[in-house]
Amino acid sequence: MSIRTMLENWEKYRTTHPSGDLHKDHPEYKWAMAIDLDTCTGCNACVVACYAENNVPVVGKERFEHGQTMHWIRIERYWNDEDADTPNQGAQFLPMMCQQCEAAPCETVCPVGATNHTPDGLNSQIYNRCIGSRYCSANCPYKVRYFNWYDYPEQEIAWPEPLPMQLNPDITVRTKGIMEKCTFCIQRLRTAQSTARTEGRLVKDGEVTTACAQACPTGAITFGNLADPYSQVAKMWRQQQVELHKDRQDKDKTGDNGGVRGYRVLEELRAYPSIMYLERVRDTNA
Amino acid sequence: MEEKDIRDDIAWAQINVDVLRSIEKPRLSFWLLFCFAGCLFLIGVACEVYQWRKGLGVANFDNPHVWGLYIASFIFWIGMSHSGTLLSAILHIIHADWRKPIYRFAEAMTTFSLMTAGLFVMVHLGRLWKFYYSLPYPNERWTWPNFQSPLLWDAMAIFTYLTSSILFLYVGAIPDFAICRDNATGWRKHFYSWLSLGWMGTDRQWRNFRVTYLTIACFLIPLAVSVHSIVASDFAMSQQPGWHVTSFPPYFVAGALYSGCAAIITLFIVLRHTFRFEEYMTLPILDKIGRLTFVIAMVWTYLNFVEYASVWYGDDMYAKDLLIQKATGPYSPFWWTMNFCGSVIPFLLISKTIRGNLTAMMIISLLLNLGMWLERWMIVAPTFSHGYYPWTMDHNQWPSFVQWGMVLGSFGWFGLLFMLFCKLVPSVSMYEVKEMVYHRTLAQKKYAREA
Amino acid sequence: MNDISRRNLLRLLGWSSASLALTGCENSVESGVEDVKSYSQPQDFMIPGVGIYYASTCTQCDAGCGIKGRVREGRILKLEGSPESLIGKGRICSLGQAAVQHHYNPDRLKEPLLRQNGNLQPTTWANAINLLVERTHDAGDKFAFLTGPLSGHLKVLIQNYVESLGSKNHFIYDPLANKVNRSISEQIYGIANPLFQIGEAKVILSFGADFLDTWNSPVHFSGQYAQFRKANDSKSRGVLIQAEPKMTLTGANADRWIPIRPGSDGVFALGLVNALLEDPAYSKNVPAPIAEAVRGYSKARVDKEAGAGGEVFDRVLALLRQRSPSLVLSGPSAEGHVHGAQNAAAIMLLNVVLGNIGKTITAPAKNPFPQIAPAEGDTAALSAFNDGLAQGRFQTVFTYSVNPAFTAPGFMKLHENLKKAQFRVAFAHYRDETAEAADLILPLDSAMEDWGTHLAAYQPDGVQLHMQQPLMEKLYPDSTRSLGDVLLTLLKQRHPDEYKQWPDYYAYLKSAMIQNKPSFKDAAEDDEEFWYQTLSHGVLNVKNAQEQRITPDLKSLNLALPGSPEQDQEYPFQLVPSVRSNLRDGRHANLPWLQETPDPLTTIVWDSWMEIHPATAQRLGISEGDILEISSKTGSLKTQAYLFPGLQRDTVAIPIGQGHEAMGRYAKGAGVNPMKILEPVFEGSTGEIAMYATRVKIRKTNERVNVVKDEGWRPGAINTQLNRKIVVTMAASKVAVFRED
Amino acid sequence: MLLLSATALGSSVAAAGDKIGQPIEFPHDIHAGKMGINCMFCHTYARRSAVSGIPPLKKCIDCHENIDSVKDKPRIKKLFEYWKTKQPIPWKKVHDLPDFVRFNHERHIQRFYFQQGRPVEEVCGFCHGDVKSMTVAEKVKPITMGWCVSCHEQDHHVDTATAKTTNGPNDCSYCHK
Repeated sequence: MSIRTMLENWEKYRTTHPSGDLHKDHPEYKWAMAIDLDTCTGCNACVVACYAENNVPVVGKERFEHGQTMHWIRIERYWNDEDADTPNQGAQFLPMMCQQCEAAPCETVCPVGATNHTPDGLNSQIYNRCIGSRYCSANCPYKVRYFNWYDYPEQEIAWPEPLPMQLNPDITVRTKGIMEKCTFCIQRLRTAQSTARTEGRLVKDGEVTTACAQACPTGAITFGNLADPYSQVAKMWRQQQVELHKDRQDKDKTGDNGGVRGYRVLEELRAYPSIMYLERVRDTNA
Repeated sequence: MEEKDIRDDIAWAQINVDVLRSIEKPRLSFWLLFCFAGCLFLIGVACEVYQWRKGLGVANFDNPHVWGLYIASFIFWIGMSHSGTLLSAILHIIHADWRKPIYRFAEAMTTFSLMTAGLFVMVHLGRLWKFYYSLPYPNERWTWPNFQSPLLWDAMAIFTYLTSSILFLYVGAIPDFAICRDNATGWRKHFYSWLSLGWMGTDRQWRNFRVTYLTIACFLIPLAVSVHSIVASDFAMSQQPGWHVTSFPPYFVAGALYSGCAAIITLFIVLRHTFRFEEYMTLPILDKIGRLTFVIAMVWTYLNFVEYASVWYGDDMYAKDLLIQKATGPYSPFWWTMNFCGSVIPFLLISKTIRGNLTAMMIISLLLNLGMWLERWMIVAPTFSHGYYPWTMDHNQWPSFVQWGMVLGSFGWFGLLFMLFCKLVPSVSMYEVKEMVYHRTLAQKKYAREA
Repeated sequence: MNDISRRNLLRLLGWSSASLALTGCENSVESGVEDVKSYSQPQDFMIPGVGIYYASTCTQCDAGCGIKGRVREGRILKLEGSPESLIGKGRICSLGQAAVQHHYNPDRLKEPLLRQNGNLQPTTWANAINLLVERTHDAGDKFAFLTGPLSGHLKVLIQNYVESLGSKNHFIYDPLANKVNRSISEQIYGIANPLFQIGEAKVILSFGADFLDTWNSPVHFSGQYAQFRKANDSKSRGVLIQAEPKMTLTGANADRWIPIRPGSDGVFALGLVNALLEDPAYSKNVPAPIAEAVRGYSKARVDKEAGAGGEVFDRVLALLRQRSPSLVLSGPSAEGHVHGAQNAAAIMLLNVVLGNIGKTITAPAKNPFPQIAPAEGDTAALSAFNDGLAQGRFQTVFTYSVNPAFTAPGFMKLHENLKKAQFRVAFAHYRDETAEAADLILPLDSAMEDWGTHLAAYQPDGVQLHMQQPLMEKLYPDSTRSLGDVLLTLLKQRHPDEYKQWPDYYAYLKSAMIQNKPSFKDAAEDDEEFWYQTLSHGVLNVKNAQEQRITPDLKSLNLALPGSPEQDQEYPFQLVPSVRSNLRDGRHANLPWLQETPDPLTTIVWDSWMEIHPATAQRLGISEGDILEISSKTGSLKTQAYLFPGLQRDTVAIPIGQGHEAMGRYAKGAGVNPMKILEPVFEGSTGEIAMYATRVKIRKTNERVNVVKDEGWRPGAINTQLNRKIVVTMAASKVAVFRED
Repeated sequence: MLLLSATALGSSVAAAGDKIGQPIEFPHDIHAGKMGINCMFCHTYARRSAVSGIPPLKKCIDCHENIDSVKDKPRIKKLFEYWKTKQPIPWKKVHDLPDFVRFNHERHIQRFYFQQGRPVEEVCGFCHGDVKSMTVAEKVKPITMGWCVSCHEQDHHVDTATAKTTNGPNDCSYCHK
């Protein structure tokens, strides 16, 4: 109730740019991903896995037509301009979900602080605090936040009996007027963290992963703790010379990135996303 | 010798009679307008009920179009609110006498358009019933709103502005309430004597009154400017192409004054007719407002151009893409109409004959406000249709009848409040008009003597 | 652990809270409102609030990946891939994920239905069983059983049952069968299902084999594909070349996608063979007559007939020469023609010429259990079944795990022919088209409630037997039954003394497995322990499964390819009934998740569409969303147009799997079914339905709709990145190679 | 609007301390009080899972099979009826948090009981009240968010190597799902 708490809480909402010292920003955990676009085949396994894990409602044809779908992760398919004739090199697929930005544009603008930064570097969404001003979505460069335009649980199409029995008890079913988005399967993270804490240790690499990463048939998605230098994901980030706190990676400054494929989508907007993509590869001899 | 704002041979008693009549029996057109506004308001209410029960989907929002006409109209109404108080205060300080017959209803306009704007914030929310989360009240959870969010600044700025402009309006009206009290009977007598706070017109009261009024006026001017700057920061503070523009605050303020003046002209003509105020809301005054409007229109045009130019010559490809989209994409008709109404139409105001022609001025003022409303819409919507992210770009979205219904409803709501006000409060400030008459007659006696 | 205690173990608790979970974000602290139940007699490891994983097998397609189901409070919540399965290797596809929605589907059959005076009425199982017995006891050869591909002990039971009735009419039907491929493999390699070492190959040339999405064992291949793409010190990044008339998901991931003219795959392949044979290094691999036979296939001819010669041809040739081992795959779009067998032969010949046999094409281990070995289906079986019906040879007809009334081509008139049988029984989960046409519908347990054993037709790395076990209590304990139980009951009627020792299917399976115990790797001594082990692992590895070798046999190789067909003026377009991974042959069209998940290439949901090349569309004045009437010689249908560049110019594609007239709220009325307008064309040597041999014409109607899709609405035929750095592509030659650490 | 908010605020406070009709009026006072049985002897899941669950029927039976003195008591008779039919007892939840709250019994017990070795009465009783004095459990603490926060905002000195914070997590996402 004190002014002290007010200031503290307020401070908590404030998103500061990553300092470059991960252990100062996130002493224990910094959850991050690496997605290899060369092995992502666009098969949609991750999308359905997400529906299954996170109680994401199905909205049906009419709602989908109005762009009111709820999929937290979507597979995007792009063409090149010259593909209009013949797409010689196939299509370009990209799984896009919340990028869990370190300096997230959505966090600063929420009037009630329903979305804010967690100590483990997630961009959390507190459903029951959300009042639905949708400012976060308006300010999201990736447009990966999904709003409950209707009371989807009550819609006949979403969960007619006995489908509700499949709902995951670890995560709320969102009602109308609430913003939601990919949480990196926070319910899994919290469970793992609690177990680790009970055993007086930190979560081991590979001990917990997200639904999409677990399903991916080609293993294109790697999930882990960036604060743990020995984790797979940390290795990949190092290998790909992508640094969390930079809005322009050193390797890109020369113009030629020396065949290192790591990059982040719309990096120049200085949101410092936690998902690194690895460039799609095509063999020009073929 | 220049034309006088109002005839100076009107007897003070006559003024009371004319003005007080407006409170008792206006023309039939008043009641017609009143019912019309009522119907519009009911439409709005119906839409809100429907939306409340079904969810915001019925308004045809989607991802990425999470904002729509609600926010656009919100800015529009905030803009409206600027005319009254700001003008009244500024003109009061620079002793522009011609303000006196018109400032009362202008201030009323301010207050009510602020209330209307407030409504839009409410209907925009996904969970209206939880809106109190955004208020900074101490609670057992030790949770607070996010003081970083421009939306929160909005809420506070608007609330402050609303209260102080109500205060300004009320204080300014006290002497007139007294007049009403003295002339009224029955419940009205109680009503006005309650409002007039036992005003006796003693010297001391007048002295205090002047001081108070002047103070509030001085306090209001920076406040009014800040309010719309803050509303502008809703967009300027965000990161989206087309919004992330430094020149937004002044741009918004100018736009606000602009639409405000246009609105004054409209209401000026309406009141002049419905309440038979030909004697007080005279053509010379209209002429002055016309000139003022033209000046502000030019300021707005300049700032508008500055915005385009800075985007065009800047190296932000996203913003540039968006600008091209506005000019050529599905929004282009509205965008061009907006620029036409906002920057071309006002040139008509150069001609004195047009400024003196009521019908012409009526039409022009409505067109200007149409332009201003479109401007707000063109700021909000296109950014969603053509933002940063190519995959979610959606050029195929159109607000549903619910959104349009609420926009209509807001005009109804505003109309209702405003006309109710005119019915209860003298919409021309009697005591100040008397001052005008008084001073001028003195002056003329002086002339006569010297001659 | 016996059946009873297992049921206890799955004793449900918190059902009510499941439905209450829908109250979402609005409620507050309560007291004395909700119920909370407890297990009456739990195992120690059953802890409320903690998910437990049970191993089982995915039955969504015939790949047979091992899965682990997360069970909480007695409810199956989610499926994950089982790392112990050599097929899935811990991964799982969208189909597998959605399996839980079959289990919880609101439209599942909840009681046996019997047709009485025209319409289906609820009846009892007892009554149903009696009916089955009396209608079959002297059926003999007048009895026919149509099933999908089978393996494991259910297959044994079904075969024994059909046998016990003295009938030979067990038809195994698979609408998406790759029978042509199997028979030619049999002929050339001597093995129907050789193993394709995709991970080892340096270059893959695939003729319409959509191995990443719908072909054979997609999840397994996807895993291999990841290795294939990875460059390391030992091997460079694999290059994928896909030649096909309509871009599949695999084609969309190719380094070079070649839109060849439908059916010209063989020509293209022989062109390459011919070019390669000029080099003695390759010509030694083939006998002279073959070299003679392919002499005619010059680059020019390939260009003329396949529409893909010239520079493209040279590139492919060069790659095949430079990078070895390579792998050439033959897929449905090559085989679905009258001369499909010749196409397949030509393509496989290419493998022999390139010397891929033994390197990227190897033999699977020998399956020691011929009885429970997988029985794969084909479409010839459907024709045979249909003919039997048409001639009125079948009086009593059973169907299981197939929906012929939906998947059979229109020209077969199967729906009418079914009526000729007096007694039609459908073992089903839903009231699908076939069930609607039946006299008796028997509701089966869902895959999450049933027992079973599975052997995969495509089994990499040795022989592995997958167990299927219930992941939760039956939702409708009294009304659904396991097919195994039903068959046992029926068999007991025929041969009581043979089968009386097994009270139910569970007991039958258990004893059968324990019998085979010796042939499994590190099986426990004690039977019960072995059984427990079996269930907890879900897979059993066969002890020293016998290795096999491939010795290619090029004798009696038929390479007689027809010349390019002359332009058909009346029906100018070739129809490709493309397969969508998430709907397959339509058996999953009633799963909301799969309907809502956008098709990867078009991103369209909840509907059908016709893909047409932008240039062709422009020529015909067709734009996206126009309702088109597509008609072949045998029929016509209407659907929306979608402009799709991944097509050979005179080809149009309509995905199969939609267009259900029954099968519940999610499937019914969504889209159209192109199978209904297929022409009666059959593959020459195997008699398979030639799926890709139908020609159609297109008429633009004046109706128009918004195409419901996930990609944004922007002017322009195709969806690009507007030069924004979203998906970035790098040339393989540039990529830096990192050593695995 | 204010009225709206008032009602909304009001609804978030649940009635405290009222007795709830349970299928069997379970005497905590006898078990925990007279007999002094450790809470976690029956509530065995609380230390291993986020949800404490309800003791399995088997737990009751294992003891009461051998306690002949009370076999004829009506409550025990009822208990054995449930056991015979293998039906779970439909208890009513007494402390039922909203669906969007993630409260972790395990963490609290592990920390305060096992790591800090505080008496079980204190650890469990802090939220569940003095159960010894009740028959069926009653909700005596508000267990509203404010009440949780009153602890989580305070500094608790903890002298174990593992615990990194001096108070519980204050981040929204730890308790809200």
